[in-house]
Amino acid sequence: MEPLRQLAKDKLSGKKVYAVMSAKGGVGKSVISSLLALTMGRTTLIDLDIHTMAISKLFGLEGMLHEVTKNGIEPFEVKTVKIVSLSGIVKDNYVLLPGGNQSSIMESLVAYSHIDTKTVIFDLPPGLGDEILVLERISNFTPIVVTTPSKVSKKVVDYLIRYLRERGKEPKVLVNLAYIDCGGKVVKPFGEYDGFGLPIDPSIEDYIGRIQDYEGIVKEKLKEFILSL
Amino acid sequence: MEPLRQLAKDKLSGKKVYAVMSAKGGVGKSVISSLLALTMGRTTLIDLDIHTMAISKLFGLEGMLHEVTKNGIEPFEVKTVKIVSLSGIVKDNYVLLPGGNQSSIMESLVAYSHIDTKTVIFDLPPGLGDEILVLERISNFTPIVVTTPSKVSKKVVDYLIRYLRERGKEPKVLVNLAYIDCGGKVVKPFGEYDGFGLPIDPSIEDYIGRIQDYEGIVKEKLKEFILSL
Amino acid sequence: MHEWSVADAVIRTVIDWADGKKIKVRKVVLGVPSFSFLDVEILKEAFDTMKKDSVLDEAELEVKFKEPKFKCKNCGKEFSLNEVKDQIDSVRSEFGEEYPMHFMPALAPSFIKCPYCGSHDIALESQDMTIDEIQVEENGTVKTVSQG
Amino acid sequence: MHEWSVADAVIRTVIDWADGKKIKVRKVVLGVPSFSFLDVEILKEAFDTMKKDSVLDEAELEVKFKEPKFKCKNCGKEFSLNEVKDQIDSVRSEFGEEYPMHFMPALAPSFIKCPYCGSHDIALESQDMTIDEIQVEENGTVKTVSQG
Ligand SMILES: Nc1ncnc2c1ncn2[C@@H]1O[C@H](COP(=O)(O)OP(=O)(O)O)[C@@H](O)[C@H]1O
Ligand SMILES: Nc1ncnc2c1ncn2[C@@H]1O[C@H](COP(=O)(O)OP(=O)(O)O)[C@@H](O)[C@H]1O
Ligand SMILES: [Mg+2]
Ligand SMILES: [Mg+2]
Ligand SMILES: [Mg+2]
Ligand SMILES: [Mg+2]
Ligand code: NI
Ligand code: NI
Ligand SMILES: [Zn+2]
Ligand SMILES: [Zn+2]
Repeated sequence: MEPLRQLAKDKLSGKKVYAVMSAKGGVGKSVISSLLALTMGRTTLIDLDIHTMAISKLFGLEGMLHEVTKNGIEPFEVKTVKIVSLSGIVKDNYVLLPGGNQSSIMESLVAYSHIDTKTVIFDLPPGLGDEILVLERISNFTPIVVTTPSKVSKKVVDYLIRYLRERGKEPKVLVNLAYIDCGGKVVKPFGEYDGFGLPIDPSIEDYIGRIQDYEGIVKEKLKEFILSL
Repeated sequence: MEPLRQLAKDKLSGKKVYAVMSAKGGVGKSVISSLLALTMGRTTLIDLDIHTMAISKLFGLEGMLHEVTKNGIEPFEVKTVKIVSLSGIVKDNYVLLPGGNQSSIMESLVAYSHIDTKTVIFDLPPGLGDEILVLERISNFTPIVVTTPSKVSKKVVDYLIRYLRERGKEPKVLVNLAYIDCGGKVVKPFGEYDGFGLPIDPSIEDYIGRIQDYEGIVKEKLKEFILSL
Repeated sequence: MHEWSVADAVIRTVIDWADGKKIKVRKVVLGVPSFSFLDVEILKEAFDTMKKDSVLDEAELEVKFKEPKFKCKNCGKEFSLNEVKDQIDSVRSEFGEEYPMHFMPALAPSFIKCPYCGSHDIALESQDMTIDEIQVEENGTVKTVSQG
Repeated sequence: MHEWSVADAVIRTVIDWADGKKIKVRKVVLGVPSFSFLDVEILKEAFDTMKKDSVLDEAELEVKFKEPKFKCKNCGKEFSLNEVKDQIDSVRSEFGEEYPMHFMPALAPSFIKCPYCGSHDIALESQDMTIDEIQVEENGTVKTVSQG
């Protein structure tokens, strides 16, 4: 019997759970899950990318430790978003681990978190590993798959989409870095694409560490996307 | 006793081993390790990113299976580069695995490969996991760490650099997507950076599937970089 | 402090396992890795507070600390907690009560190096928290169920 | 065909273990997962060809097939090879002799689903190839060394 599994399951039961995922790295999963959480509001955002912990870097929460109460790990609160990240446990230490240790860390992170919102968003690492298997064990999540129009990215993400379909899930696909507005002209630097596109906004770089203040075009587009969920 | 570990060690002993790595995904590890192998020539390129298997996608080797002889898994040969990828074992199936299974697959891939070049380049997945631990067990590799000038990327890669230094290794750092040539003017879309920069070359997208034919500016720059190794 | 979550987890798991059957749980034996330094007092207080009005109403919580066995996959040597005590102490003094391995014993390889070769490539036996035994009373007879 | 690499691995490992000592290895017992379908004939032929002029000169190779135990981490059920035989057969008919789990038994969760719930979240006991026993002769006495 694995008591943490049971607790993790119970913490997510009755919630609307989204998993922002992509077998490919660097396609914008962390930026998108952050902006989705900020746009939806009243959401718990859980960073499952335990090696990179990008969420705390995007929100400027590095070096801060989670408080712990009888309710468990208390999320960081930014606007109406509640954020849980392993960075709030290990501070600025690197997390280097044998693969076999990852799943128990992910499961504990969910089990011990104080989750009191109706919506939960998970930011996943790249690859096809424990993060997906753990989430399948503990929740009935809706997959939001992020890709770019780049050929490598599309091919890699295709594995994930095939897997999800075999498991009976139909993913919502977001094509990030799809186009850029060059003085009124739309340019597609990575080629054509199908599906819901998100633009390249170079100004995002200025909001790393305070993504909560970003109100640009990518967030606007995500508002549209949310209506389709 | 783990016979595959011993064989993997012996296969790399006496070779010059480079590991192209970055805790961050999507920074260009696979493109760079491919171009490094092509530029150096007479090199064995081993794809350790067992979930995405980008190397076979870059070289157009998808769906092809490795031949197996008394010498083990025979690499694909492209120009003077010998390529080993899990895609040559699993064809176009997805590789979805619990984390605990990854290290034995990586170790087998090296142990069973027929390696007859003096130089071996490993393309690593993102994260800080088994790929690094396995490589440390079986070789004395030179780390080539890839980042971009983006703040998130730099912060994440900093974990890896700290870890490598603690282990007594001084990484060579490549800053990819560092600048773009806009009709003679150098633009730095992701901000300033220190170290050896590689430009954004949008034409790379046209060479996905035939990266061996690419002769553009990124490859030129890598020739310069190799002299510093 | 997350001992309350641990107690919560144990109670939920046993209730789920009992599955509505008419049994009384007498005792639950919880195995925890010693180097998580869970506070048994708080754990029992939390357990006794939260068990009310369930099959666990009269149950006692017994906590067994499991000693970890470490094995370095780089040099092959095995070592005990004692040999890395100084390393653990220094993590605890950096973080205080809520130190990383307190929540997640599986984080050990990030914070601990092999005392022989310095590698972080460390395998850990019995790092997970487990319910090892449940003592139940059903129709007047008491029996002990061992868990895998 | 990669049986030659397997034999190579065994020989190198035993030679490394013997470490130049004046011993004769009589027998090596190799444990391999049954569902890797290694060819024992080829393995022995390769072993006998490559062992020459080493401490293994007169050694015999014994191959023991280990039956895997599967456990689904999603639904908790355990199952045997027999229950996923049809799935393995279909992978073998897709790939032929050099099928993925032939090289890498650890790939099993990618190709096999739990027969009860359909999940790929499968834990596998004894999936690795191991040297389980070495019989050596030293100064005329024969002894058996068990490996962990
Ligand atoms: N739409 C966008 N426009 C501009 N930059 C973006 C956009 N989406 C992501 N980025 C940048 O791309 C990099 C990778 O994004 P990130 O969210 O960390 O990807 P992932 O989580 O998939 O690894 C970051 O530097 C981020 O700031
Ligand atoms: N210097 C570059 N200029 C333009 N595109 C690049 C460059 N380097 C990488 N890319 C593109 O960026 C994407 C990610 O590169 P990839 O090598 O797959 O990264 P990683 O292996 O780190 O995940 C690919 O679509 C690739 O074609
Ligand atoms: Mg991310
Ligand atoms: Mg992973
Ligand atoms: Mg790559
Ligand atoms: Mg990994
Ligand atoms: Ni606590
Ligand atoms: Ni074979
Ligand atoms: Zn060691
Ligand atoms: Zn199952």
